[in-house]
Amino acid sequence: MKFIIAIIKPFKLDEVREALGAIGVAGMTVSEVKGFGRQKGQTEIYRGAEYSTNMLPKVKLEIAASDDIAAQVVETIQQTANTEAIGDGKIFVLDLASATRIRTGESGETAL
Amino acid sequence: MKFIIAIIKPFKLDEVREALGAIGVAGMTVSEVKGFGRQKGQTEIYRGAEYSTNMLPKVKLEIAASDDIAAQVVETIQQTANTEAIGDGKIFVLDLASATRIRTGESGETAL
Amino acid sequence: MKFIIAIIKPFKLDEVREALGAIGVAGMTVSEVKGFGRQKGQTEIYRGAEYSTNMLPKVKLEIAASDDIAAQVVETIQQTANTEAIGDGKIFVLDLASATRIRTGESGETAL
Amino acid sequence: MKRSILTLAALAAGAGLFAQPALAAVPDAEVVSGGTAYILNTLLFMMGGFLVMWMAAGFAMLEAGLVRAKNTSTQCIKNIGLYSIAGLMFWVIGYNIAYPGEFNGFIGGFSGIYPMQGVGEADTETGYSVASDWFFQMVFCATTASIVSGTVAERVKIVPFFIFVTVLTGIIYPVVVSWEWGAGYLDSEWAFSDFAGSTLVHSTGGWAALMGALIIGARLGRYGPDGKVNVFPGTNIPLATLGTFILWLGWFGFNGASQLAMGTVGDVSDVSKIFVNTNMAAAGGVVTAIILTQLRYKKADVTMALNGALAGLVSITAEPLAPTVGQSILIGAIGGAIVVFTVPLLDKLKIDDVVGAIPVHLFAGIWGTLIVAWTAAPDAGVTFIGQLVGVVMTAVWVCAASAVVWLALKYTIGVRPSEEDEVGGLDHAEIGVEAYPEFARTT
Amino acid sequence: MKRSILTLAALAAGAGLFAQPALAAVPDAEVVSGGTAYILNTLLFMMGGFLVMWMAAGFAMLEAGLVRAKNTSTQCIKNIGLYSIAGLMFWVIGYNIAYPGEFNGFIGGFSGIYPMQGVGEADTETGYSVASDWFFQMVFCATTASIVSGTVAERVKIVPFFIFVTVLTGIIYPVVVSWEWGAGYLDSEWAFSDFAGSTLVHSTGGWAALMGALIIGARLGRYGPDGKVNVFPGTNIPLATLGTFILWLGWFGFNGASQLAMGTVGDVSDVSKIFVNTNMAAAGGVVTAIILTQLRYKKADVTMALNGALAGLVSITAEPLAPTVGQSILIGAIGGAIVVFTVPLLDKLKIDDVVGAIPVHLFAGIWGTLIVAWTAAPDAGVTFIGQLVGVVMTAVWVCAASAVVWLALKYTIGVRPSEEDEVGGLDHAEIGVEAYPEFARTT
Amino acid sequence: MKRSILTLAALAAGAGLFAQPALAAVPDAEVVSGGTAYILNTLLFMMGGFLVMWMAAGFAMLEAGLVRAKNTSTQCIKNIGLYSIAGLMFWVIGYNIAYPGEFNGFIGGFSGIYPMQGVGEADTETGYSVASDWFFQMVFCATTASIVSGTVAERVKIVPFFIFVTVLTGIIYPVVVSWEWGAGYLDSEWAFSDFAGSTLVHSTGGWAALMGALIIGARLGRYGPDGKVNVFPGTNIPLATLGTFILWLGWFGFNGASQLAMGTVGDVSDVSKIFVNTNMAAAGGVVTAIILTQLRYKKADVTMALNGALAGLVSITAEPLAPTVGQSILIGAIGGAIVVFTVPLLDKLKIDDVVGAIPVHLFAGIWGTLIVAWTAAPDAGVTFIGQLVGVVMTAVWVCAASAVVWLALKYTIGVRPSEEDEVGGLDHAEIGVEAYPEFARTT
Ligand SMILES: Nc1ncnc2c1ncn2[C@@H]1O[C@H](COP(=O)(O)OP(=O)(O)O)[C@@H](O)[C@H]1O
Ligand SMILES: Nc1ncnc2c1ncn2[C@@H]1O[C@H](COP(=O)(O)OP(=O)(O)O)[C@@H](O)[C@H]1O
Ligand SMILES: Nc1ncnc2c1ncn2[C@@H]1O[C@H](COP(=O)(O)OP(=O)(O)O)[C@@H](O)[C@H]1O
Repeated sequence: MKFIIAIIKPFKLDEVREALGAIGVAGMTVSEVKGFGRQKGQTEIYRGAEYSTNMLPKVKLEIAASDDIAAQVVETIQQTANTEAIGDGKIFVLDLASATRIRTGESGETAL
Repeated sequence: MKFIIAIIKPFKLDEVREALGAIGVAGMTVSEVKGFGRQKGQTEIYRGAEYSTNMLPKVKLEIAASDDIAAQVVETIQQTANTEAIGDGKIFVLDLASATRIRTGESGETAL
Repeated sequence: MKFIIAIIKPFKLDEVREALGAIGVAGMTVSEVKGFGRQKGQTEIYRGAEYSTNMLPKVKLEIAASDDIAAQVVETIQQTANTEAIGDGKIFVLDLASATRIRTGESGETAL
Repeated sequence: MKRSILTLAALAAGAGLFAQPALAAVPDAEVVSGGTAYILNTLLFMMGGFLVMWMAAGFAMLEAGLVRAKNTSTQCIKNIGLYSIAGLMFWVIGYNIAYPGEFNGFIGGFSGIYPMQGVGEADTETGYSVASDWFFQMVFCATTASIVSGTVAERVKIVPFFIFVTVLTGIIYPVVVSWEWGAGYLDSEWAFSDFAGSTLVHSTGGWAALMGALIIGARLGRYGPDGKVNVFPGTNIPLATLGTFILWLGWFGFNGASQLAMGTVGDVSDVSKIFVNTNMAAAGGVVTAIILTQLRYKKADVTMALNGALAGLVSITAEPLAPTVGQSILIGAIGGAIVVFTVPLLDKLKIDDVVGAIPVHLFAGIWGTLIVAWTAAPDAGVTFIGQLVGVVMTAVWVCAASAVVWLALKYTIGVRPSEEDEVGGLDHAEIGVEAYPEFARTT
Repeated sequence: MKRSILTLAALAAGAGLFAQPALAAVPDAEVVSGGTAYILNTLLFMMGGFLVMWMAAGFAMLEAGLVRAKNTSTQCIKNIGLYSIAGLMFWVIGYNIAYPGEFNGFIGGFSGIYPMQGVGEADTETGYSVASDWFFQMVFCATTASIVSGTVAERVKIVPFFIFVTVLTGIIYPVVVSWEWGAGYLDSEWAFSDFAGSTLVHSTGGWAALMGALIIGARLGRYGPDGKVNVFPGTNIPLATLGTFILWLGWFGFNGASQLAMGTVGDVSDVSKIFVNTNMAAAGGVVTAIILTQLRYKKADVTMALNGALAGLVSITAEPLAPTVGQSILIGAIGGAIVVFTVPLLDKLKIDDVVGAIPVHLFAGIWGTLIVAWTAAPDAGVTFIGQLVGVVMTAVWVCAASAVVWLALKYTIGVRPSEEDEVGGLDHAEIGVEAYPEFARTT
Repeated sequence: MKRSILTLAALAAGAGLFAQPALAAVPDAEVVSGGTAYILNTLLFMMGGFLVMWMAAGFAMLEAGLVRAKNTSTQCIKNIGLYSIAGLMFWVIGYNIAYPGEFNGFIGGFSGIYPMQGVGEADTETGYSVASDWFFQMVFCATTASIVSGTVAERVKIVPFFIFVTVLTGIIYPVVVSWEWGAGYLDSEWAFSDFAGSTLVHSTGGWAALMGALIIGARLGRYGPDGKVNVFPGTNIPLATLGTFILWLGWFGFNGASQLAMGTVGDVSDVSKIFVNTNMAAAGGVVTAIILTQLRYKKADVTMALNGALAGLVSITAEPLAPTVGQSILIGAIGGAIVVFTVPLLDKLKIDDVVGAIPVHLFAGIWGTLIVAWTAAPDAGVTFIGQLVGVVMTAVWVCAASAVVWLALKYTIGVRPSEEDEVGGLDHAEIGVEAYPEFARTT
């Protein structure tokens, strides 16, 4: 199993979730994060003083997926979240040693 | 060492933390996330328009644990966070390559 | 590649980010978390009732790094975030199976 | 009914008595000297004026609470800006258009800047200080503009918005006022009756807002394909609640001081009756909105309750004095019901009204204006047709004029921000100051 | 002291002068004509009325700030709803019960709907417009209900809450009022004195709240086993601060206009003295609460400072005119101290009062009422026993009646939401609108 | 100009008429009886008083909105505490120093506690209730203190802050007032003119704030090495907007009631003229600030628009009656411009003013005071030099006295929290109550 972490632009969330639903991903966990990368924040003025917000709002998805579909998940995210603009984000894949469903206690791929 | 990620219902947090404390888990990191899964959000009405909040508030725990107690940590969470209702959450276990305590620089299991 | 997760004190964020920039880390993802550990929260009084805030605000950094610089990243964080006070935080390193840049679809170390 | 140029009959009753004590026509308990009446009339305008000025804050809070966080700073600056512009424009040109004196009944009074009184001067012939009257009239003008800002929130750049407000408060609104309170066509030909402005103020704002909503279009992503309505919940409900309470409070000034006089026992009694009716209409609107949403959706939608209060207030505004308490409650209750049913209706029509200003100010305003035909004193000569003519004339003029301005802006400097700016929020694009920079936001 | 039916003595002094200038008893500097006095009295009621109406917003903000985010929309709708219901019920039945005219001294006045005055009518015999009086009395009724909503927040469904408010404002409160301001038993038999309502309004609300807290029980998880108190911090302190300032402002109307007249130089002077005393009692409450929490806990608890202000205000409300400034400060300061000591006490007793309304309105209300025995003018005939009788009678009636209503609700439609709904927040379960949907919340 | 001891000339005109109807000098339309004038004057003070009291809430909200979340509860308690302390101190000692009667022109009036009037007493010789006057003067004193709290926010412990306020409101401010409104040196020797307190209130607060900012130093990390300014954005912009609207509303009382009388037709007319001018100056300030920031930074900074409104208000405060409307707009507009240019200037000088109180209250206050030399009535004898002397004397005294107090505090109990406490936020360290405990905060 794989543990996939994707950092995407916030406004792409709904689209990505629907695309993933279409390929059979039944669950995911989402959180709000701030990203720091090549994309530079805007320079803002507050009361006459300039400042740059170099941390940009991003959304992080965490998806546990079976080895079978992991590649497809990555591809789907990469294509759906892509705007061809800098700052579109990253997808990281880690190995997942085990998964457990709290409600039933079952583990392994059936827990996903 | 293992890196355990658990997604649970928010109101179970205190209970789980106490149960983990009882089996010797000294630390953990908690964050607020939104979950998407089998459990469906409520259908709400706002100004006459229906909408469903399919992202439900969940809490994510991250716990680095030695291999010895990792299984026990998973079991404890599974049992304490269980309400037997859909949406109780998941526990994911990843391999942890190394851990370092910032204050002392020490690493390995003593850093946990 | 490594996936480095660091929990640090919030006010150290800027310093750490600058130090990492200096050693060539081009990106990272930051989120706000609550930490539970050896450091105990303050005991507060609210309307005559005592309560302890045992969850302390921390910042979590997630950094995907090539194997080459991973050790240096850990060391830099450990040194910069260190205040020699309890609660300075932890650095966890996990193996990263793959990384993809959404914008270009390229993967591997060039995606970081 | 004319407004602003107070007839001095009542006043004379009190003051005259002093001059000719021999007459003894006024019972002791009703004696008020001329100077005292002047002071009390002026005081009514000043109190009414500051209460209505306070409504500007009410609109600001209501709207700031109902937009999304990323557009909140923009909504704040729009509201303080529009109130300021309204004041300036009403002085430069608006007041003279609204109260032109002798004119053709349709438009007049382009005599320019309004001359305020000098120090120590008192216009005892009008029976009140002209500056107090001007102040009171000016805050009504600002209210009209506030209505628009709520409907078109989250998708209009500030510069075109402020330009629209400039025209609205300098010309569009004053022309409507001149027809009725300025003793023009509607007043003289139709005995049209609009005590405190259900049509003149609220519908005018509502029509201007409607044209804005139509010409500017809905917020990005608001209406999906197959009739799907995407909900963008308001970001701060207590703020919206506060705004509503502020408006409710301000409305005592809005309606009460529209009696235009409290220098006689009769006038002050009427003002207090207006207070009661105004309050009860709002209460009727709230209770109706709560009951209807509870029955219809099994939940009591707080934003509808707030809109219900305002709809009740708008409904009673055209005639807050004549109705009995029971009638007032009913009028307000129907206003509340109108809101509950028309808010979703607008969504069906894909008319995107962020705060519900069109149901509240336009629909309830029309309702309140028409019902005057039944509640007005029989001898007032108010007819349903007369009321309808007033509603329609206002609609035609305000829609036409507003459309011209919105379209002109659209095809010159542009009204909407770029898609990216709209998605990122106007606060980033236009103001540079986030409303709540420290609070993490959910996706 | 009777209220509402103003004695005309003072008025006559001024007006009479005019009628019989020959008397020349009133010095020039005190001459006020009858009509002028009527207007000024009416104006006092209207100003007092809108200031007290504004307190409804104050309670809404205070409570919205002190509940948890998940119950904030509910608290908003409860507050705007209760204010509306209070107005309707006080008209349908409440006012006539409160001011029954001739009656048995305990309960009367079931003559139904209150007839408001007609257009242009002025009741010059009473010396003020009856509509203004009704309005002023009505907002007091609403205040009583506001007090309850704070205490029982976060765990009462809206329908039973609104039903309770209906009975409270229609019957329970008006009966108490009839005993004293309606010239009933307490007024005639005991010379009980409660100038602006420390007992009639504040304690009545407080007792009703206390019964609610007892019968409904504490919020889930509020009190752990071994006496552990779990703290649920208020979600928005600036909002609670705003609410307190609004209440403070409104209190000038609450106490000041309870003078019931400003048509004579003496009356208006007394109103201004009341302003001063009211303000200073609040100041005393704030400073005391800050000092005591700073000394006791090494931190100055802002919520206690806010409660301190309100306790000071409640304490002075029973007699804001007679005390010297120094006495007023002291009375308010003791009110502030009462809050600091009794808030934790209620927690020990597992009585869960979300906003501290019981310490503020009930305990400080009793304190304020009893101390009148010392501060009242010697010739007023106020006795400690008389004051105590008033306090006890109010307690017995309000507790009994409230308990009946709360229990009836509990065993019929139910008062509390399900555990799941309470944990998830009433905003989800009952309103469907989150108060702050965009802000990520900490666990 | 003297203040507080109203000259009775105007009053007598009306009242006298009654006494000697034979004179018949006053036209009917201006007749006001003595008692009526007394009541109306008193009423003006009471209304002005509660409007200015409400400004305390405005400052609280403005400041709570512009500090960071971690210091918001502290800012709330500071504001409610300072208002309370101001009331107490102005009674114990302040009023008598401010209005010492016969004195050396520089300092006097140490006769202790102010005796308020008794029940039913009316000081008909002064022409208004002394309690109403005291109340009105007291809220001005509180305003001065509010100004300071904004500048030195986020880095002053509450105990030293409250001690500073005690001295400021008990001594420093009253001394300044005595020179002018108390008929001292500035009034008698220089014909210095400051109608409602651009210098006496606003600059006094501003100088005290400036000394605080200098002596206490900037917030940790605010100014980086090489002139880098680190921005700490305000946490809640709608709250700051609300605060500004509250202040704007309150200012009608601040300036309007500073006419000190509305018992004649002339006076009430002047009050209404003041309303207009006050409003228009604020509007000028807002529009200017929006235009300038838009031109200069391509974005319209909402916090500057808010500051612009306040700067406009402060600018017109020294003379809100004499200018024409056009002049008022201009005076306010220049006030707004001052803010836009001096806010960044202070940052260059590393003077850390959290809410912009120094530009708004001090710089615009000086501007407003000096311009009176041109706008005042020619026969008023106001000179530029006289105005300058007033500004400079106030500067010297307030700076010196404030510096002594701040320094004494700094070297005894300490003014600043520890670095750790400042970084963690004063709410944790000093209050123990987070302002927004449930909202996750971004880093
Ligand atoms: N090495 C990294 N580790 C973790 N997150 C990263 C890393 N680099 C980038 N990110 C995340 O991806 C986001 C986008 O990266 P950025 O470099 O701005 O653009 P792009 O994805 O187009 O290369 C960043 O805002 C950050 O959240
Ligand atoms: N494949 C997944 N990857 C990551 N998180 C998941 C996944 N599936 C579910 N979750 C998380 O677990 C939560 C509960 O899952 P859900 O399917 O609703 O119920 P249950 O846990 O009872 O099967 C979700 O809200 C989501 O946060
Ligand atoms: N076992 C763990 N797993 C995950 N996070 C941990 C663990 N132990 C500690 N942490 C995180 O590290 C932070 C600091 O740990 P703490 O024990 O308080 O001090 P120190 O880092 O000095 O040992 C905690 O607040 C928590 O966020």
